[in-house]
Order: sequence, then structure tokens, then C-alpha cells
Amino acid sequence: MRLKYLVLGAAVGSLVGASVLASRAEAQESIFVPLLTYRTGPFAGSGIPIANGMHDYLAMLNERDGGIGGVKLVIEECETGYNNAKGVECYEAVKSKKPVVVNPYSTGITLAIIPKAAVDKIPILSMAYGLSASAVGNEFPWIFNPPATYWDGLSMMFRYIGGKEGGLDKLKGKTIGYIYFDGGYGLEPIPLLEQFAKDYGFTVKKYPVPPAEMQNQSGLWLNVRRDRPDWMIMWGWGAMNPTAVKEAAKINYPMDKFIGIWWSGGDDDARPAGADAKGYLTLNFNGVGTNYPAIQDIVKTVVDKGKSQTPKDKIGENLYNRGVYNSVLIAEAIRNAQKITGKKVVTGEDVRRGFESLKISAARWKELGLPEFGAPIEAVSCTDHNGHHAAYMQQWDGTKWVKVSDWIVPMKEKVRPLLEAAAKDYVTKNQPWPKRTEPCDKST
Amino acid sequence: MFYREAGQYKTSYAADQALFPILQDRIGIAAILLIAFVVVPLFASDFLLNSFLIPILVLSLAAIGLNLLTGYTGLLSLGTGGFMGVGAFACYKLTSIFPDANIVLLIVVSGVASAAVGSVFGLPSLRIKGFYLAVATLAAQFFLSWCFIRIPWLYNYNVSAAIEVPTRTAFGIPVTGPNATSVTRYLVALSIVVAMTWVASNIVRGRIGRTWMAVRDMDIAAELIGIRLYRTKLLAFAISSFYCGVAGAMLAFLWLGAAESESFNINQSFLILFMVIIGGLGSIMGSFFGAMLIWGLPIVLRAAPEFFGVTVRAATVEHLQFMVVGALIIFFLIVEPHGLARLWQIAKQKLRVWPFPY
Amino acid sequence: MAIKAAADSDTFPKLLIHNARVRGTRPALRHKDLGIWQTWTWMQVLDEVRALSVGLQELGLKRGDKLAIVGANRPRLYWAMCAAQALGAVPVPLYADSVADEMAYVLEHAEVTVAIVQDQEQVDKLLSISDRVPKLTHIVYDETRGLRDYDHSRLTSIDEVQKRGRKVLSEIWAQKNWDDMVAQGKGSDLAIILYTSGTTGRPKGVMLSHDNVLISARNGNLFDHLDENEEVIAYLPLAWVGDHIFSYAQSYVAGFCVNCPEAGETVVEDRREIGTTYAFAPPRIYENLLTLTMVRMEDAGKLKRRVFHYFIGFARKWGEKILNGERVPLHARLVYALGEILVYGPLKNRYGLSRIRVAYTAGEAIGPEIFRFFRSIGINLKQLYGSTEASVYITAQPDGEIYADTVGKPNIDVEVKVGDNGEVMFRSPGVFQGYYKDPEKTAETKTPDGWVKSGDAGFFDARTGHLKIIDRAKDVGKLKDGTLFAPKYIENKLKFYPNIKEAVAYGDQRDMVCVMINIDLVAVGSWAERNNVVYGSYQELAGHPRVYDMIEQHVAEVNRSLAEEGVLAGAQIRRFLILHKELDADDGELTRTQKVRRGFIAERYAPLVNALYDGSTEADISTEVTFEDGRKGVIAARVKIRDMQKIPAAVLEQAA
Amino acid sequence: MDILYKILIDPFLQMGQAPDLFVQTLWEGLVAGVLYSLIALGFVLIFKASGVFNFAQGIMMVFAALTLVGLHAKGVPAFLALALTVVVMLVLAIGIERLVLRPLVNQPDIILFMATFGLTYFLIGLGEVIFGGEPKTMITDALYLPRGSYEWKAFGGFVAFQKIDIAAVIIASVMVAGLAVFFQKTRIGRALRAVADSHKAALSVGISLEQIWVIVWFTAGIVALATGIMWGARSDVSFALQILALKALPVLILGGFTSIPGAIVGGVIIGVGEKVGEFYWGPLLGSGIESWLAYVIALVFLLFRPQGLFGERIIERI
Amino acid sequence: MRAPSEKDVAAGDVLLAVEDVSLSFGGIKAIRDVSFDIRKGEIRAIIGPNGAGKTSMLNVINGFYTPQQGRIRFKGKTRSKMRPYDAARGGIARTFQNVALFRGMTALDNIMAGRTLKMHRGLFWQMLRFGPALREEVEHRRAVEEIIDFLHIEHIRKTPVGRLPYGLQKRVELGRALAMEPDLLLLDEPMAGMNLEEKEDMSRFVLDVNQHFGTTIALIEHDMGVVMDLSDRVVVLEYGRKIADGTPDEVKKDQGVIDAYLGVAH
Repeated sequence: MRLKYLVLGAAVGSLVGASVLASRAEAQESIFVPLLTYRTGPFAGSGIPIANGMHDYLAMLNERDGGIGGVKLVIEECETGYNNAKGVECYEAVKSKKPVVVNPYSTGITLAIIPKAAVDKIPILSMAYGLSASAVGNEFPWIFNPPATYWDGLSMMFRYIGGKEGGLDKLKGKTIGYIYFDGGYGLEPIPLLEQFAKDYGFTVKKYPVPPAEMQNQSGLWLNVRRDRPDWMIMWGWGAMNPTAVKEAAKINYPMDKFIGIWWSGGDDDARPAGADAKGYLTLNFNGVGTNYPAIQDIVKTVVDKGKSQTPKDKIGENLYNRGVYNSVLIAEAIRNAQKITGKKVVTGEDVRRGFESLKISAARWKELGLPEFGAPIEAVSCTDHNGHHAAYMQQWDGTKWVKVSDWIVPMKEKVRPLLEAAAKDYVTKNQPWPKRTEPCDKST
Repeated sequence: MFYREAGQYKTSYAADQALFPILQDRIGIAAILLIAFVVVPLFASDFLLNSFLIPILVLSLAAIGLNLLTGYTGLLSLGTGGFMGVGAFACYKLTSIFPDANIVLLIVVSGVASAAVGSVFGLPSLRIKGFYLAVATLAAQFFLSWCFIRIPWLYNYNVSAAIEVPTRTAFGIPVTGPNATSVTRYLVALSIVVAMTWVASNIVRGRIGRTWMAVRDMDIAAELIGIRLYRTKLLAFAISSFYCGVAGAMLAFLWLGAAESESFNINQSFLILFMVIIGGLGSIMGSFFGAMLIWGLPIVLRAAPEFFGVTVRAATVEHLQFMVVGALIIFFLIVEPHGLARLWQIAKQKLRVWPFPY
Repeated sequence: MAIKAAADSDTFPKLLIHNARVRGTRPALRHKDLGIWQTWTWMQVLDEVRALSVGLQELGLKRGDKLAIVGANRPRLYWAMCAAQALGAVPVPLYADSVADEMAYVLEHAEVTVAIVQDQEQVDKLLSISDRVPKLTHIVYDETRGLRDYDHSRLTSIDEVQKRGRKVLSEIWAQKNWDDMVAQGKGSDLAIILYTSGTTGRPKGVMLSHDNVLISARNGNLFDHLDENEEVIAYLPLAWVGDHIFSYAQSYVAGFCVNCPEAGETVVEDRREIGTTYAFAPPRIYENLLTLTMVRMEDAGKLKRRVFHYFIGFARKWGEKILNGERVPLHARLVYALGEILVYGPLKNRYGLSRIRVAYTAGEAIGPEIFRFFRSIGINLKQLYGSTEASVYITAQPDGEIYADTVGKPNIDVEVKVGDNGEVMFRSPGVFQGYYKDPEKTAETKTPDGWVKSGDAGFFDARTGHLKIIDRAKDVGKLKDGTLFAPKYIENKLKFYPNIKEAVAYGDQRDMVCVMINIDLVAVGSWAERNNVVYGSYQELAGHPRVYDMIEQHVAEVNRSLAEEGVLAGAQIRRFLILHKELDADDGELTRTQKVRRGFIAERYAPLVNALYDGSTEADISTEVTFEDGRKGVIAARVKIRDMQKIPAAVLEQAA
Repeated sequence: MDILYKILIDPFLQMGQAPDLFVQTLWEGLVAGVLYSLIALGFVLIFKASGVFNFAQGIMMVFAALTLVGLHAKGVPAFLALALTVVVMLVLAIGIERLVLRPLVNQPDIILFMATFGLTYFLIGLGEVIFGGEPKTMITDALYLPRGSYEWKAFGGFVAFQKIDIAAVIIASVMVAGLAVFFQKTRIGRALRAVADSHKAALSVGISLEQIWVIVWFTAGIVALATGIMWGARSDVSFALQILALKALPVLILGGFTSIPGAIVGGVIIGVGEKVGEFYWGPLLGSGIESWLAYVIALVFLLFRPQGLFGERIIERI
Repeated sequence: MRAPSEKDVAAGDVLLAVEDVSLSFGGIKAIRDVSFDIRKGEIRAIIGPNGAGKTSMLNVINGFYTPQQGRIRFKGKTRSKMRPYDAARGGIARTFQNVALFRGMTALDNIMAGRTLKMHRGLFWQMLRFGPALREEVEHRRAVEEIIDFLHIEHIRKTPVGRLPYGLQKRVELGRALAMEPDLLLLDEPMAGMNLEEKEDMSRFVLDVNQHFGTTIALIEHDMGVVMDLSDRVVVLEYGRKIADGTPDEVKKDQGVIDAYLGVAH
């Protein structure tokens, strides 16, 4: 059979091809910003708008300003499918092209590349996800997770709950339900949650959603119905979110007592339940809507020109703007690095310094064409790679998200010791962990 | 074409039953080993090592493990991912308990835990067969996945609920963690895989391998010639799981450098099953072919547009890649249902009888 | 050095002792048995032979007795020869496939007292004729299978015999006795009696002395520079002189290893495993090999087939020259080297001839195409001419002087002359002692001064000085004008063309040579297809003018080659016709072994024969034929006859 | 002792104390079970007629639902979109028969099983290329599927019956009944049953094997579409749904690979079993045990009845 | 490896005795109250029309089926229930009506598999295939080669059995049974589906096995000529009942047998 030769040839060819391709790289006068994204797989629903937002903002800078500081950005997406192995492969693939920063966009991938970052001299930006402990700059000089950690998020939720209840001490004897993705991401807030429970005297009920059962939560929600928690807190992602919102509505759970973390606040998370989801709350740290000059620039210079994959009606949605926020951090860090070093074409090492002294004041936000888009970034430093910035609460009104609170400040005093302890724990467990050798820049 | 078998005669059974009875094969395998152990470390890029060669080694080993069970013993398993996970988590515990022990040893020893767990989940195989057994192994898969999250002791109560691979050494050289070079990890993985492949081929060629195949081909007849089915099947489960466990430990420690429950999910099981079937059931060589194709093909597909200077969106490539891989699986099955190993055999046979067609 | 030292050992047993001393740990014999090549070193062989020898002695075998050996090529049967020779007894190997009746004659004639046989089958045969050979007192067998319940009063296994021998040998004096006995042997002693199955009459027992066999073998080794590193496969009948020389005598003299195949059907595979360096095979084996090659290549892929034919074509042009060590342009060498990788090497590998140094063909004429094919791909195939009466070697082709149509030059120490009647005669150290118990026949064949009549007609080629064999002497006739006419020689020349399946030549006591030709339907049919020749039946194809044209060319070429052959130049083909039907054994036109029955055909096709000689251009014939289903019918046809020109033999006359 | 109490007694006390929740749990289990059954039904149809263990049933469900939603998004009226989707499923069935099944005829089961894996991959890629990877919302309203719920006040509480769930149960029942009629009463249906017994028998009915394959795959496609609509309405329409299809496997184990009633009964047992298990015993293990409970139920069951619920006892012969 | 309690049986003694065995599946009675014995060293034929319960009888003897009633006495030890594995250990080997070879393995491996019970090297040595394991492998390979030689199947040694013609498969299957070096060899229609020449070969092998190795043989065969030639004693079953038992000549003359079996076209 002739076909068999063909097949064998194809098999051999693919291997030879792989080895040839693997060694290709390019070099030019530009700044390489790879975006590890996932537009496929079970989490594509959340991955796509973020990827679009990240891409479009950077593309807009290229179109509008000719890059940053006159240097063009080379933007390249690498598809991870939210899969660790593929993510690591992406990391290895982009590594050879000298990226100035890597966004893993998955906690699993972040964990895998944290140890590599210091060796490869590539800063990692895991924006409000990843390993919370990496906020400790002394131990993780190459990892950044601004603007806030999950623990900050949890503490902000409690500030909000406290406000509604009339003081956190009112929580005594109450029950708070915690429904979460059964994995590292969902498990992370538990220590703080349990500490809060101890501090304020409430009971915690945990409802883990196994990865394979994200769309089949009815059994769990029956438990919720039985336990009747006074508040529900959700750490959900991807297809888990809309299902949870629908199930909550199904058991007549009061939606305004149901709070999601910022990753549970996509428009597609609430929309399927429509009016039933009215009242559902989530945290957010970026503005929603298209009513920002910079977003308008995106529409004008990128989307309208057909240089984006974004459907026009999705611009301004929460997760899209989240992506924009992420790219603002990248762009500002690069700009800052250019300022510190005086170089145009900066390297990963420079950008790391750029991150360590990153400042985005309210004025700067405005300057960027994003007034009030995010809380001012002012606390990121050499030792604090997170900054513990504020977020606000938003509520689904049946068709869109509405901001329902002011900036809520996290309980840094509760979070920080936990972080330090976690970082120490990480370092102990990962002995020998390299000592920080990178010097600190004086904050400007 | 390259075979000159005239004059290669065997004067002992040991030589007749050797792993590579033909001189040219021995030369070939020596050349491959030479390239793998010497040339590759000298010239390969980090990407090639980290994203291509190490994964293929790890996945090949897992595929061999599954092949021992499914290909040789005829027991279909969908729990490979779970068994790999057991190895990985066992290895993590071992590194925590014995931080100064030789990590290579720990990786191999962690297979023992996997073997034990595998045997337990192999117990149903005594009563059920075929697809029914496959579903039983699915129970193992999901239960183990669940355990990897629900038993925090397994991941040392890490906040991340994941294995965080620390720097560990063998003979004073860092083998895992950030300080281990790609080359070191590659060489360690290669050594383990070569050694275990050799062992696997020894097992399948000997008494145990024959009892496995006998059970696979006709279990009733096997029993009537004095093969104890339950022992044989359990042994297959144990050894298969041992291999998967070591592969899992290697996945966490030598390849990804971190692993969580999701790294060992049902998709991992399916992936390994693909490799085994595309590579060829009942062929150790096929396990390597399968791993190379299933792992290598997407990488090539992803890089192909860039190589030809076409700009295609990453996501589109991913979508197309799914289509191409899916279509290729069907295509391969149509062309040669016995897998790449059979194609290889045919090709080899053609070379042996060259210039004759048969 | 080894050869010189061996020269002092003038009998097989002495050589064995010598070999055990000089190269005791080298392999002497291998036998593919129980899946692997069981190996015996010279030392081990000596041990086995000694035990067997003494055991046989215990059975009563003594000097002058005859020991029959029946079976396939098995190590123990070879040992039995030497074991008997050590005692001064004479081994008489028999053809294993002979029927009991034939065996009975030989056993009785040779007065065999003990027989060593391979297995139950042979035992049964011998037992069935035991009343006709009363002198046969013991049968010793190799394979015990199925013989357990036989009456063992006259039956012993070789194991048992050897066991007895070893028991005796455990006494020191026995070993010495045996050594003494071996020492008593002389080169002039009778070594073996080989019964030749003549075409007519009873078999004759050719007596060969140790000197006959060993000196011939030694000269053969010298001729081809054979040494202890050779590997041969023993697969021809033990009773045939060729096997006796190639697989026994030459091995003992040179010290090389003899390999016994596992079974008849695995010879090809076993040969491939061993990779023989020195081989012998009758032409039909080479012929089959080539046919098989071509048939298989027909099934190969297009590309492969083209590569194959290209390189085979290339080898045809240059291969022989390279093998003969002639000057060849560099590019030819390079392409040939590539061909060696792609085609010749693999081909030789498949034949199991990768390591071949010398390969012989003999017994019959080999087709020049076949002969050249093997030589062109680098196999040093040579022809030799020999007979039992000469301990094989009469003539052989020296390296570098190879011609497809000669049998070479007289071997070392061999004298050859051609008698007045064209009969080849020879004299050499290998010349036999005489026919056993048949002085009359001996005298007929062997002159008092040692010349032996070969019974073959031949002549020395003027250009090369090589001997050419024409035919059996008795078949060679003369034209009316006295010109020598060798029908088979002419027929063979014609048959070497693939298009010609059979040919029948007439001329004895006639004016000229005329032939009737049978075309080969397969070959001509495919030729016709390629050349758009339309035909409806065999008869139509055979009568087709273009087929006639083609065959005419072949005949002309044969005439041309005959013109070069001195004595035969006069007997060129003058007229031919193509028969309208295939000669068929069912119609009695061929023997069952596919040889033409010239006389019968002449009768059956008398009208055609007459027409050939009466000058008519066509003739009518009707013949009765038997169809495959047994029915009979009549085929009638009008057959055309063509005339041929005689080609003058001038050019080469002067060289002679 | 405490543990034993929690395992053996407490759950039953709870059932008695809050019967409304117990009934609700049973109802949720029933609905989930019916939906599992629908997926399993697709498997059974195909396995019965062609011996293929169709792993692609899950993705077919997603693909069908995506097609429906996608067409509607392009402005096609809902019921026309539904009709067009049925046509798409027919084309898919024909394509699968031509390109996958026919070349692989007479191959071992595991090879066909693998081929459906390939098919799964292919359809995932194709679906994402055409419709994109974002989750979609099922067009429940456009299809006149009901929203909201009936609340039945009883047992000192309430039991909520989602209208969509009621619809799902009704549609599933109608579908099963329809299939039963199809198998019992129509010529093609009888041929399908015959093919399960022997391929020759089918030919004698005058329908070629190829046609039968197309028909069963098409039927399975329609079942997939119905399933997709129902699951889509319960959560959303995304590729993550296909993972749920695995749940059909324990159902198949219980019901047997070839039994339609088996699929229904098995589905309900699994559905109710896992909901009740999760609800009453799950908290003991920290909840979220649904991911494996179904398989364990099936496994335990298998150990006692290796031939399945509706299978016949196997007498081994040599 | 025989259990110590089993005493060795001398030639001519009863090796195996079937005592009042009954077997039924559901409502169908396959065997009813059958008793007969097999003596050491003999060739015992079991004949009967289709459905007479012959194969079931063999299945009972080697423990594949457990009879509802009756006992089997083997080597003087009585048992009513036995696993096939124990039967194999006790020295009962068998071939099958429809060849039950391991189709994916070569002829050599198939026969080697028959040596399983005689090989004892554990996993450790098997993994290394070195030292004792290799020695053991070689030693048994030799034994297997003797069988290959005995059955004249050298040329197909390394051919996967699935590719062999039926007659050769039967031979390989016999080889696998012989590799167990059984005391009792059960042959279920060893000549079914063979041509005359193959039948003759097989008959010779059966006789040779009986003679050469002294193996006791119980065989089911349809070809009456073969049965009468080969066997020492014959037991005749019909509808699960025994209707005759004796030497071939006696059986041939038995009126019941003539009516039931020999009378019809066979």
C-alpha cells in the first residue's frame, strides 16, 4: 500500500520538521511581548475576552504611538489551552526570543515557571492570580502579581459584607458558604477564610466544584439550600461561573448575598442566567464599559481597522477591560524601565526593575486615557510585588455590570503576615531557594 | 537494503533470543543511543530539550506502561493519568521526607507507590473485561484526581495545592528545580527511560510477557495451561502502574517542574492511550513512535505557519491543529490499524528483503 | 604451513587427529538443530569420531568391512565415515531417497555388514529388505523417534554405540589401540566406495583410495586458495562424489567448517544464516534463483523495479570486468559501488552469498545469461568439470579466466586429452582404483596407463585453451560429410534464449543440421504484447512471420557462435521450423524429466523432418494430442520452414 | 462510632427531618439521570447497530447545540435553525459513515473506539473554527422552552421543579417512546434491531449496512441535539460540556451497552445515586465527590453483576 | 511439581476415574450420571453424536466446568471442584476443538507459554533477563525445541500462529500441550477439519506421543477409522449418557452403539 509510505514519511517528516523549527529565532530592534493566552478548551469563555483586551491595547499603542518610547512592540500570542504542559511549552518557545515579560494567565503555568524565571531572567506578571506569596519581592524578585492578591480580594469582600451587615462582629454565629473551583486557585483563600471565621465567629461551609463537574452543580447547590448560608462567596472560573449563577437562582438564593471574586465577574458569567442573576455581586479592579478615551482609541485604530479579533459589541465588557488593564501594567512597566535605564530597547532585566518601581497615579490613569479605570498603583515596591491595591464591588443589573461601591481597601495588616508566612513556607519547602541578588532601585 | 544478514548465525539460544539479534539493528540502536546521549546534549536548544525531547521521553515511558497493560495483557485502562499522578505525588513526598537522597533513586522508587495503587484498582479486572474494565479504571482516574486535591498531605499543605519542585541533586549535581539545566534533566530522563525500556523489553520477552500475551489472546486457554489469571493481571497492573508512576514523577520533576491534580486528569489518560494505539498495541517501540507523533505533531503544526511565513492566529492554529490531529488519527487508523510500529516493521521487513518485495 | 603439515597425514583419520591438534578449538561442523547452530570443534569431532569408531568396532566392524551410510547431511553420518575409515573399514554412502529395492542391490553388492542410518524411515527400508542382505548384521540409527518399540536385537542407536565406545575408551590401552589402528592406515588404502547411478544398468561402485580423495581435495584447495576460514553448506547427497569432496575431504584437508542445514526445506534460509564462502550447486539451482529473482521483482514497486533493472543492466556491462580485475573507468566503478549498496549487496545477502569467495556450478551446461548474471553482481561463479572416477576435479576455471561456455583448464596434477572420437580422457592422482567387483567395466573405462575415458565429447577452445564439453560421447554423431555433430550442444545453445523452450536437432547421418523449435509461450507472448503482434492461439503465434524473424535471429546467432568453435563449425543449423504445438510429456515427446525424446519425435513428426530435408518451404502435419482432461484430439497445421546461411569459420581457424 | 453514626444513621435522619429536601434531591437526581440517559442513549444506538463505542457522542452533543445557537445568532429563526441543525447532523452522519466507518469496517473494537476519539478532536477543532471558543447561551426562549419554576409547598418546605427540567424529562420520555416505536413498528427500526443480532439478517430486510450506519448515527445526532439543548439550557453551550458525556459511561455499565431501557434505568440510578450520595454523604468527605461517585457506583455494581443490569449471564464456552 | 499427597500411578492402573458425574446448564442436562476411567498409558477415545456431551466431559475433567453431581478421581485423589489451574498443575493438558492458540504470539512463544508452570524465576531476574532467568529461559527453550523437532514445525517456529494454516495450528496447539509434560492429555477432535494426509500425520503424532513420552491420552474424535485405529478403549456417549465402554472391537459390535451412532451415516 502506497499510503503507508506516505504515512511513514509524514511521521518522519514531522519529527525532522520539529527539530528544525525548534531552533528558529529572530532578532530585531523591537520589544518582544509574548501573550500566553487560551482561546480554546473549557476555559476559553474567560480566556478569549482577556486575550482580546491584552492584545488590542498593546496593538493600539503600536498603531497610535508607534510602540512605547518609539520602539515597536512585537506581540505574539501563544495558545496554552489552560494546559500546564502546553503553557510550559509556550514559555520555552518564547524564551529564546528574549521576552521582556511573560503573562502565564494560569495559576498552574505560573507555578511551573516561577522557579525558571530567576534563572532565565524573565519577569513574570501574574496579574491578581498565581501564587499569592510571590508578592514577597525579597523571595520572588522576578514575579509580580499586582494589583491585589486573592487574600486581598477575600478581605475586601469581608469589608463589603461587614458594611452590609453593619460591622464584621455581626457575623458571629452566621454561616458563610464558599463555593470554589476544586484546585489550587480555589483552595488558596481558604486559610484566610478560616482565620476570618475564627476572628469573627462565623461558620464556613465549603462547596468544592470538581473540574469535571463544572457544569453539573445541582447536587452541591442542594447542599447550599440545606445549609442556608447567609453569604455565598465564589472562586469560580470558566464554565463554572454561569452554571453556579444559574443554580443559585434555581434554589432562590438571594443574589445580592452572592459574591464572586474578580474572575467570576465576566459578562458571560452572568448573562446566561439573565434576569435571574440580577443582584449578583463580584469584585472588580478595572472599569467596565467603553467610555474611556483609550478604549475609544482601540476601537478607532485597531478594531475598526480589522486588526483585532474582537467583536465590536464585546469591547468594554469586564474581562476585555481586564485584559486592557493587564496590558496597561505591562506598558507602564516597560515605559518605566525605559525611564530608569535610559535605553529604548529594554530587556527583561530592565523591565523587572520597571515593575519594581511601577507607579500609576490617578493622574497618570487619566493621562493614559483611562480615568478612574483602576485604583492608583502606588504600593508596588522592591519588597512588595503586589501592592495590595483597592477594588470595588459591581453588581449585575440583569443585562450589564454596575459599580455599586467605592474603592475598597484590603485588610493589608491581615493579609501581609499570611503572605510572608506563605512565602517563607514556599522557600523552606523549596530549599535550596536562591537568595535575592538583584539590587533594589530607589523608588522615584 | 542495509541489512546484511548473511553470515549472522546463532549458536546459542541466548543469542537467538537477544533483544537485537541482527547486527545492523545493534549498530542502529547504538547510533541512536550515541546521538541521544552525546550529540543531542551538545547541540540541542533549550526549547528542543524542554518542549520536545523531555516530554517525549516522559510520555513514551507512560505509553510503555500503558502498553504493558493494554497492548500486552489486553486490559484497557483509562486511568493512566491517575497512576502517573500517584507517582508524582509519591515522589514529592519522598523528596520532602528524604531531602538529601539521590533524586533519581526517589523518582524510580516512587513508582512503587503507583504500583501498589495500580494493583488495588486492578482488582476488578478479575471479574470484568473490555470496555467495562475501562470504565472501572475511569473510577480510579476520577477518584485519584479527587484525592490529589483533597488530601493536602500529598502536596505538603501547599497553598497552591500543587507540587512545587525543589532543587534536588543526584551525585552532587542538581537534577530538579530551577538550578538544574535542561541538559541534566534530559540526560537523567533519558537514562531512566533507556534503562526501563530495556527492563520492559526483558519482561515481555520472558515468561511473564508470555503469560500476559496468553491472557490477552485467550484467557481461557491461558488458564488451562496453568497460568493464574488473577496473578497475571494484577502483576500487569502493578508493573504498568509502576512505569506510569515513574513517568508521572518525571513529568513533575524533570519536565514541568510543578504539577497539580489537573496535570494528571482524564485528558492525560486519553493522550497516553492515543500514543499507545497510534504507536501500536503490544509494541514497546511503538510507544516511542506514538509519543513522538502525538506530542510532536502539534508542535510542528504550530510552528509550521511561521516556518512558511504565514501569519495565522495562535488560536486558529490551535483549532486547525485539533482538526488535523483528529483527522490524522482517523487516517492512521484507516491506513494501518496496528499502528506505527507495524509500519515500522513492514518498512524494516522491506529493507531486509530488499530488493525483493517480499 | 598447515597444508604442508597436513600433507604428512595421508588418511582421513590421521587428518582428523592433525586438525584436532593444530586447530582443535576451531569449529569443524555445525548443525542447525533445535533452532540453533550446534557446533563441534575439531577436538570434539575427534572425540565423537573416536567413540563412534570404537563403538562400531565393538559391534564387529573391522578392517575391510563395508559400512553403509544412509541419510541426509547430518554430522553423525559424516563422523561415521571417518570412524569406519579409522578402523580400516570402507564407508559406502547411499542415496537416502533410493527405494528399498535399489538399496538392496548396493548393500548386497558391497557386502555391507553394518549400516548407519538417519531415522526410522531408513530403518524401515533396511528392515524390509533384510532377508535379501543376510550379511547386514547391524543397523545403527541416529534419531530414536518412533524406534522405541522395535526389536533391538540388531538395532542400536548411535548414542548407544558411542556410549559403548566411550566405555571401552575409558581404558588407556583402548585409546592407544585406536591410535595404532589409525596409524596403520595408508594413503593407498581404499577410502570409500561411491555408487554411481548410471543411466543404464546397475550402479557401479567407484573405489577411491585416501590418496585419490585427499590429493584431489588438496589440489582443489590450492587451486582456489581455500583455507580454514571457509564456510560451506552440506546439502547435496552424501553418496555423491561432489559432497564427499566439498563437504568432507576439502574440509578435512583445509580445516574449514561444514554446516549441516536443519531440514531440506530450510537450506536457503540456513545458507543465508551461515553466509557460505565456498559453494557448489548444479545449474538448475542458479537458474531457479535467477527466475525467482525476476519473478519477485515483477511484483516490486515501479521505482524499485527501475532501480533494479538499471543497476542490473549496468552490472551486465561492467560487473564481470570488475570481478575479473580488468581496467575499468572510474565512473563505472563509482556507479557499480552505488549499485553494490542498492542492489548487488542486498541481492547477494538474500541469496546468502554475501561472503562468497568461490561458487561452482557443474554437471550440466549453465545458461550464459544466468552465469553472467551472477558474475556481474560480484559472485565469483565458476564452472568445473569432474567425475566420480576422477575424485571430482578434471578441469576448472581459474580466477580471472572465466567464460560462460567452457569448463576451464585441467586442474593441478591433471592431464586431459581429447580422443580421436572427440572423447575427453584424463589422468590424475585422483583417478579411481576401479569399479568394485567389476574388473570388466574397469578395464573398459580405465586404460592400463591410467587414462580414464570420461564418456563426454569435447574439445579445447583454440582461443582460451579451455576445455569445452559438447555432449555425451555416445550421443555425438556425424553428418554425412563426417563433420562432428553434437545435437544436445546445439539444442542447449538454442534453449539459452528465453524465447525458445525446446529444440530438437537432427543431422546424424544426414546432409545438414536442421532443427525443430518450440517457442516459450510466456516469453514470446509478452514479446508479442510489447510489439503489438496479435495472435489468437499458440499455433497462430508459433506460425507468425515476425516470430519466425525473431527466432531466425536467434538461430543465426547460434550459428555464429558455432562458427567460432573449431570442430563444430561445420555443423551449423541450415534449416529450422517452429513447431505448431508444445512438446509435451503427456504425448510422450518429453521424458518425465523434461528431456526431449529425439527418436520418438522424429517418428511422430516424420512429415516435418522429411520436409526439412527435402527442401520444401512448408509442410502439413496432423498429430494426435492428449488434452489435460484426458480426451484425445487431432491438431493439424501447416508449418513453414526457413533456410539459414552458413557462416564461415575462417576468422578463428588461423588462431588455432 | 461517631463516624459510623454519620455514615449509617445521620443521613437517614436528615431525609426524615427534611423530606422536602429529600424529594428535591430525588428530583434533581432524576433530571440529571434523564439527561445522562439521553447521552447514553446515543451511545447505545450506535453500539447496538455498529458495535462502535462512540466516544464522540459528547462532542456531537456540543456540536449540535452550537450549530443551533450559532445559526440563530446569524439571524436564522429558531425553528428553522432547529431544522437546519437536523440537516447538519444528517450530513455529519453521512460524512462519518463514508470517511470513518466504511474504511474501518471489520477492524477490532478498540480501533473504532480510537477513530471516534479522532472524530472528537476533529469536531472540537471544526466547531471552534466555525463558532469560536466562547460559551454561548442556549436560545431557550426562542425555542419556547419554559423558564422559571413551579414551587410545590410541601413537607414543611418547598420542592422546586424547574420548568426546563420538567420539559427535559418530558422531551426525554417522548424521545425514548418515539425510539421504541421506531424500533418496534417501522421497517428500518426492525432492520436496526436485526443488525444488532446479525449483519446478514439486516441485509435480508433489504437495507444495506451503510444505510443502517447512516441512520443510527443520524438518530444519535438527533438525540445529541436534544441533549445539547437541555444541558445548554441548564448551564451554557460550551466545549466544556463534552466532559459531562463521560458520565454516560457508568450509565452504560449499569444498563448494558445494547439496552435502551437499560440506558434509561441506568441513567436514573446513577443520577439519583450521585445526587443523594453528594447530598447526604458528600459532606463527610468534603463534598464534590460527584466526580467519581458515579463510577464507583457502577464499579461496585459490576463486581456483583458483571453482565450489567439487563445483560444475560455469560456462559463461557471453549 | 506434584502435590505430595498424590501417589504415583503405575502403568495400567487407573489414572483418572469419572464417577457418576452429572452436569447441566440451566435446564439442559449435558451429562447424566456418567462413570468411566482412564488407565495410565492408554489412549482412551470418547465418541458420540453431536451434542452427546463429549466436550463438556473434557471440560469437567480439567476443571473448566464444575459438575453438579459426582466426583473425579485423579491420581487416586478425589475432588469435586477444581480450578483449571489446579488441573494444569496436576498434569492435565488439553487441546481444543476450535484451535485456542494465542494468536498474537509466534509458534515458539505459544509452546514456550506451555512451560509456564515449569518456570519459576521471579520478576527480579525476569527484569534483568540475566543469570538464572536467562539460564532458565534457555533450558526451556531447548525443551521446546525438542517438541518443535518432534512435531516437524521447525520452519514455522517464528511465525505468528494467526498466519498459519489450520493443520499447522493444530500441531502447534498439540505442541503447547506437550510442553506441559502432562500425565493426561485431553485432545478435543484433534483431526477435525483436516485432510487425509494431515490426519495421518496427526495420528502418527498422537501415537508417538503416547509411545515416546508414555503420555496417557483421552481423545474425542469423529472419524471412526481413526478412533478404531488409535485407541485402546472407547467410551460412547449419547445425550449425556454413557451407552457403551470397551475396546474398539467390543464397541463396534455393541447394538446400542450401532443404533445410536455407527448405524447413521458416519
